[in-house]
Amino acid sequence: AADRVVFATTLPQNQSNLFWGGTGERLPNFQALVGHDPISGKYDNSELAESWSTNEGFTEWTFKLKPDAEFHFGWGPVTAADVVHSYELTTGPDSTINSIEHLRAKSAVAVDDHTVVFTFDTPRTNYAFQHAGRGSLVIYSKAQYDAEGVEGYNTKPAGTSAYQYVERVPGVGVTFERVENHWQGTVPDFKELEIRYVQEQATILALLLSGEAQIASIPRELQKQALEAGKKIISSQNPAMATGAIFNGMYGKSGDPAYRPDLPWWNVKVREAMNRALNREEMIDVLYDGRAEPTPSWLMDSRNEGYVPELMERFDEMYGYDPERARELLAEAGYPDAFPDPMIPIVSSTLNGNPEFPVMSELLQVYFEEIGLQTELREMDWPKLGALGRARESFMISPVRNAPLRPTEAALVNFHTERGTPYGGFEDDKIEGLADKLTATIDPDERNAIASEAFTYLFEQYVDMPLAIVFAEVTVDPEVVSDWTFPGVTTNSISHWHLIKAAK
Amino acid sequence: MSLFVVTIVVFSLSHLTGDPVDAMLPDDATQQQIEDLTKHLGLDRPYHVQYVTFIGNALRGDFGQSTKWRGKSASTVVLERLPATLKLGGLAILISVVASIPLGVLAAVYRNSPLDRGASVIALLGQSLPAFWLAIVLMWIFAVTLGWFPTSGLGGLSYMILPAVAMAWFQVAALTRLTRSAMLEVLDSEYVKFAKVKGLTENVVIWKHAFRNAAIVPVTYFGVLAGSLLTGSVVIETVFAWPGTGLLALEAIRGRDFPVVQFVVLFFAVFYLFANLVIDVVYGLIDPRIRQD
Amino acid sequence: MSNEPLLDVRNLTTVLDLAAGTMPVVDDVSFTVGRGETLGIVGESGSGKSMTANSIIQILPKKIGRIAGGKILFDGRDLSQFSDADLTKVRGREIAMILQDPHTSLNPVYTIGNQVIEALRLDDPRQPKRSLLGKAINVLKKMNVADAERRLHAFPHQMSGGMKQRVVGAIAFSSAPKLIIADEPTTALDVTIQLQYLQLLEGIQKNTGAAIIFITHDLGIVANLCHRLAVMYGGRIIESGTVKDVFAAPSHPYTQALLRSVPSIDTKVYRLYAIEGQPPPLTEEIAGCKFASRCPLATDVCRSHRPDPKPGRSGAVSHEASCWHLGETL
Amino acid sequence: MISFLKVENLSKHFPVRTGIFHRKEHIVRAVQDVSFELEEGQTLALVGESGCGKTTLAWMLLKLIEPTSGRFWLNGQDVAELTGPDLRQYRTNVQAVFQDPWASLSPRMRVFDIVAEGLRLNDNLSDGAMTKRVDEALCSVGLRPDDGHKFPHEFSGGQRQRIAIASAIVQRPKLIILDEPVSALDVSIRSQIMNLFKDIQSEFGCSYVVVAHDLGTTRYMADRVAVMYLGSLVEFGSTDKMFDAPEHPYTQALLSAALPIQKSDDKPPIVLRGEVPSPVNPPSGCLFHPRCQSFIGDVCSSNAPNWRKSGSADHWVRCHIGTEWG
Amino acid sequence: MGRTARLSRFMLSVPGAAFIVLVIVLIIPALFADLIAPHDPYKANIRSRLEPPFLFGGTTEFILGTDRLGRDVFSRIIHGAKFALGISMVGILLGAVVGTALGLIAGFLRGWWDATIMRAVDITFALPSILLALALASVSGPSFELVIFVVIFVIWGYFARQVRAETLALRELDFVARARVLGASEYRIMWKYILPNIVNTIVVLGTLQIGVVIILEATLSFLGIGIPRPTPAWGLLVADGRQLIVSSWWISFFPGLAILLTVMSVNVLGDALRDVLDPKSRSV
Ligand SMILES: Nc1ncnc2c1ncn2[C@@H]1O[C@H](COP(=O)(O)OP(=O)(O)OP(=O)(O)O)[C@@H](O)[C@H]1O
Ligand SMILES: Nc1ncnc2c1ncn2[C@@H]1O[C@H](COP(=O)(O)OP(=O)(O)OP(=O)(O)O)[C@@H](O)[C@H]1O
Ligand SMILES: [Mg+2]
Ligand SMILES: [Mg+2]
Repeated sequence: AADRVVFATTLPQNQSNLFWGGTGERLPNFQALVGHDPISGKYDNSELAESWSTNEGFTEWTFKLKPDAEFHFGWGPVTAADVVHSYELTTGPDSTINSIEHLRAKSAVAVDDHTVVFTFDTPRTNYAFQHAGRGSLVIYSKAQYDAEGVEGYNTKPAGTSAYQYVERVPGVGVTFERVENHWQGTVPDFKELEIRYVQEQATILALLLSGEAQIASIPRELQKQALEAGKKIISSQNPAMATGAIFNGMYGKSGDPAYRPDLPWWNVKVREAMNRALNREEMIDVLYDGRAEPTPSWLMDSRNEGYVPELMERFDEMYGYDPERARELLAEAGYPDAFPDPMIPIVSSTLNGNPEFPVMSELLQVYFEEIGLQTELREMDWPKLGALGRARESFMISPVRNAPLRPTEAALVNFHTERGTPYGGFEDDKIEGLADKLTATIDPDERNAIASEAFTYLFEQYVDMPLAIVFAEVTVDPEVVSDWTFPGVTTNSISHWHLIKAAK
Repeated sequence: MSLFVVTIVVFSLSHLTGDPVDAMLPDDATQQQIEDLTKHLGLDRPYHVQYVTFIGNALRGDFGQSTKWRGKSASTVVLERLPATLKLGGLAILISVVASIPLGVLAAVYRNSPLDRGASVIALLGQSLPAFWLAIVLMWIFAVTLGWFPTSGLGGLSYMILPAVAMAWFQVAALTRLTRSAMLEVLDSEYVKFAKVKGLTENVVIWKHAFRNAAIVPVTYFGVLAGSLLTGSVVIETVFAWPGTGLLALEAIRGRDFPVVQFVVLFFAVFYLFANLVIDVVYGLIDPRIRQD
Repeated sequence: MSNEPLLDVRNLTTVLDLAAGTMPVVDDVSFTVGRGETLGIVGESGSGKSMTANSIIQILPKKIGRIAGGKILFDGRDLSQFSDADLTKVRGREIAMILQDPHTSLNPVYTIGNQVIEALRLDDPRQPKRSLLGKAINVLKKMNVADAERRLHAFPHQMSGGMKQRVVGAIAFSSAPKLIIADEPTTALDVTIQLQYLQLLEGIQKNTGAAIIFITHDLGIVANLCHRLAVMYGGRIIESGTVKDVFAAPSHPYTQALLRSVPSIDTKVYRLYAIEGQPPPLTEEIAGCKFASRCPLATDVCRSHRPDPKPGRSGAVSHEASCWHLGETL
Repeated sequence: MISFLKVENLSKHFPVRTGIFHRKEHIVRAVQDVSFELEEGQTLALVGESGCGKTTLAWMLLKLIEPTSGRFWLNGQDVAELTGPDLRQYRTNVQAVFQDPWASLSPRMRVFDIVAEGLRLNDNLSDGAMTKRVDEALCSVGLRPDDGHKFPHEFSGGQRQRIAIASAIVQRPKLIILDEPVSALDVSIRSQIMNLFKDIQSEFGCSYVVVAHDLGTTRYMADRVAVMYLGSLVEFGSTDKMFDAPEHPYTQALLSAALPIQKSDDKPPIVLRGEVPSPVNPPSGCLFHPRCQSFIGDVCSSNAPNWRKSGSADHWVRCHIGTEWG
Repeated sequence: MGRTARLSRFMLSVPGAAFIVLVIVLIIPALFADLIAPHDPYKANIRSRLEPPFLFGGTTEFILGTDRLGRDVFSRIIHGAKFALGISMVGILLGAVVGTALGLIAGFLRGWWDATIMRAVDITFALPSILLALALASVSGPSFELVIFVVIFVIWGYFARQVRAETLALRELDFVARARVLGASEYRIMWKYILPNIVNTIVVLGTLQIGVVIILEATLSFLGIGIPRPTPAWGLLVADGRQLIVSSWWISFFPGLAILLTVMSVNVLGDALRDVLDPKSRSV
């Protein structure tokens, strides 16, 4: 069985080989233009682009392809036409992929066989991210499409990585095999790789413990049981996500019809009180078995623009666990008597890959009640939450996660402006102004300053309840898998399949 | 007529239960993206137009493209998964029948004996344990701890045994009770008495005369059985990662893949109604009183 | 040997073990049936007629019913000592039984032919069914089943009650039994059909020489069909004798009352004799005569002591009645 | 003089559907052109074999089912046209006792309520008056007023039939329809109940229409007898005449099939051929001809006989024998 | 036999034992949860999370251990009884009322009513209720109302069918004819003659449905569409602990046991009740 490795994970949102069919995981057989360093997570040219460059105004991005890249199954070399073709598919009308607006360009043109140029109206300082990171463009073969149409992608899509597609069994999983003589010379340890999709966490654990799967993505709660059975945990090299809870529904831009200042959490004292009600150490213990690092902001990351290291130092003083102070703050704010509806709805929702969300909601409730807040737990599915956000009706508090490698600009725009917001987090004129300014600015230092100002402002306003930076983790059977180096910064935080190392 | 109402229910499902667009789009979708997709899916037309289109297409077996399983029609997605459910359901029915019919018959014949009491304990346990709980426990005991069977997934007989047993569990209980009480009633009848005084041996009396008549009751239960196996498949398939229609339905609903949800629900309903039709025919075969003209 | 009765039931007691206690449904009953003889058993509903019959052939309610005492000597063998397997050999072959309700006596899901042939194959179940078709038609014809060939393929629900009862009879007589127990075979039939049936029964009995135990409510049938008569009350036989003797000189007050309470069709009466009250429930333990509570002649001794059978008022040898007041008339 | 109860050409046809998909429709001629008259205080017996339409006829008289055609009058009033208070009056005037004492009393009602139901529905009585009437009725049938508090299951079959009778007589009806009121009872109980009916008749002067297939009961209870065969009357007349000199071959066979305890003569009984034909497919001509022991030829199988008056004033037969045809 | 003798005999019988179990597991906790439960069922105590039960290395403070938030499993089970009892009572009551009313109408009035109502029953049986519930819950979110709705949806048909069947049989009985002879209206006949005679059936069916409903609720909770958190409903407790079934088995084992015991006793009692009230009918 050393020839074969099975990775068991929860059901993905997108169960097709068509990457643009949903916010999804990138299958191991595909590559994008930009790669990541397995250890640092930095962009590198380990995938299809040899190099990339931009003009001064960041309105034109040029990608040069590696000339020797080859599609599987003999579909020929990778050319600029394949990139343009893939770009068109991915940004088509039926695309339901995340952040598609950030990928979309004014034009995408193949200048020659190995050069593609993307042009924009406005500066795009972070455009390389769209070709890596949350990986929004994977390269399909145009030749295959021309010959077989989309059906060909469905049955046997050709990619370019060291694993090639074998088959997908509906509802079960997808199998890949090692490419012999891969164009990059990559030789994965395992001849066969299977990704097995399983709905129930307990079942995933069972698969791992019974030896039917050798790698499993299971919540930290269950890892203990796996460890006891001699399994091993492998962490990503970098943090994979930041988690916290956010105050939804603060539509504070002047003139916004959705403005609702009567919400208890419009009062900054209440927000501070709620933040101070949380015993973050305990929460990290419960939710992540202690294996996560506290963060002062769930959007800010040291690898991104605008990082303000001081926030971490001020964190304890401003956000530290202090129920006493929290109660005082509430009293000062006049809670509950001064509020027309002092009830605070906490939404508990399940999102695949985030098993801790419901527990987090319950924890929030516990801490809030401790300081005398009236709360109400509501269960809701994720789409509903998104719909409420889009309708600007999301008046509640909910757990949230964010991949820290999302560039600062995208993060700020998404969560704190009217422009790209499903969440309806905190918005006001000031933050909106800063975000607009950031978009318009191209000078790196200036950008950094604007972003820092934004983060500091958000921090001081207590606009959310940051909790922790979490690493991606997989549990492996050490008798089969000895190691796996992955940066933890891609689509589902897991990548670099070819680096799964066999034991012995 | 029933079908017509079912189609309405199925159709309204998509409108009662919120916008599929919500589920398909990423968290940060733009207004433009929403409108495009809505149009793309034809969701911007009035309900009755959508319904007529729906029925028209449904009659041609076309339920539209799955929104979650890109590039496949809803019917393909469902039918692809159907064999798995049918296999599992079939095995579960087989287990239910093989286990419960003899048990029920013998319990009735040896009424109040230890066997009868054993049967009623089994029936009681069967009706008192939630299936998902049993499923998890079976998996832990027989797959993880003892390693006798694979824990989950699609595969041959060994893969099917645990889920089928978990699925059949309740049905064994129900069928045992049903068979037993039907047998008791029949054993009390004059014709069984007459068969006995005719000088027939106990075996002939029980199996030829009593059972054939008592079987009518469990047979009528098969409609319910077929229906509840499909519904039960949601839970069992979830736990055992068995890629059947139940698991599919769950995923489809979570992902608001309405073409698929509609097809599954309609399919389940039609299946149930059809199963009952078949049962009516079988009923006629067993009981000549029904097939008289 | 041939003087010996075909069936000699001695002190038969059958009890039912019910939740409420043990109930003697047949209480120390003795009677005989000679070869070729017809014995009528009459009595109220619940008086234990069927239980007596069922005890003989031993088809008592499973687990509840058991023979608690007495002997059932059939052709010299004590059936009460027989194993199940031995009984199976007696049933249907030497003793046949016809049940009350023709509509429910035949299995609704099998054809008449199937059920007749099944009985014909008892001795050799391997005999092919085809070879028995002719025989099956024969036995049906003997019971005057019209159109026998076609009826073989009919299901019970496609036939009338009278016809079904004939099929039941055909099955019962197919093995030339020595004894036929008929438990109210005509109660469910119309009078004109009943008459047809009784005639048929009489004819066949004459031909085969079978003895019959005929259980009925109808004293008219007993008068016309039976040689001898046993009257049951509360699980006991309170009077027995030849039909002629008993009808001419009913000795037990119950028998007397019964005969007088039946309206005649020949003469107009203006007032019927009415036996007041109800039979006591069998669960009630009664030390004395069971009829005492309804009997106008009852005295203390009736209520406290059980009367033994004594010669009846006809003076005939076989005429017996169990009453403390045999000398008195109602 | 208006007769008390006059029935004219009453018929009832039931449509029945058979076949797996209920597509075949047949007509069951349960009652066909039945006419008779009854005087006040008298008892009419309907006799005939099972399925000949006795119950159907009785139910039409009770207005439980509507006749397909034909009419009947009670005290000169056309019953079909009764509405409102008149219908209510009819309901109090006409009562019934059914065959099965186990099925004819609601197990969930106390005896008192069962008996009082008619008074509640049709009379406006004070509680006291109602209790008095119910107690009287219970006493009339030989039960104690105390029994009113009990439930039906606490009584035996005979006693239940008494309760049913009490509830039928509590409104002092003029006509009581008895549908086989004693056939479900034990022989030793029957005579009690039959005597009770007679007592009630002499006490209240009501009339009975009694359905019976036991001829002894008929002779004992009835002043007049109507013999039914396959939905039609075949002979009608006074009881004594009918029993002593039956004219219709069917009546003769019926009487001879009833086995008497003491045979008065040695005439062999008349054994009819065949079975009762189905009312869905009645024979042509005289309905009885396929089984008739006195079959006299084509006339029987092709012509339906008409009513013919026999000897005495009030005896009617429907048979070709004795007519100019025969 | 005296009253006390009868009572003690009942208590020693199987149904008697079932009754006692039911009282201990369901009724008393449901009625006196606040008095019995040693802890607040909602109160988390992170420091004592995942404590094992008393006999398995834990302390007497948490005799059945604690869950992942440190809530006392025992107290949660006790409080859960309220919901088990409440949901089954309300659901069954409503389901029985709807089913009985429609079954009565169908069986008594026949014709168009009968056809329509029985069609409706067919449809509710044909539609996969769990899937419908899932679909509804995906929008409205799980709620008590939804659970009750599903319960009614699932069980009313059984009541309707059974009641109709009995009504059909009862309406042919002579006492109904007699009521008509007396001039009783159709409404009165349904209400005073038919209904009282099917009450037993309804009670028996209702009792037997308690188990069905509790299991249904548990299944819905398992799928995440049952009673919303943090309510300590049994099904939710089992569902919550299912992932930790190996390491912290007590979280879902004891609520599962409570379900098992309750459903078992209810079924035993239902059977016993049927034997007493309605000896002829058979059950599923
Ligand atoms: N299975 C049983 N369980 C309990 N009691 C029974 C059972 N079978 C018969 N009995 C009782 O046994 C007694 C005798 O019944 P049996 O059937 O012999 O009466 P019967 O004289 O044949 O009455 P009928 O004329 O009504 O057929 C009755 O009181 C009856 O209630
Ligand atoms: N509702 C009905 N629908 C169809 N056919 C019916 C209906 N009621 C009665 N019949 C038929 O009408 C005929 C007469 O029935 P009815 O009950 O009046 O007979 P009966 O003389 O009272 O018989 P019994 O002596 O068995 O009570 C029978 O063939 C019966 O099957
Ligand atoms: Mg009997
Ligand atoms: Mg009748």
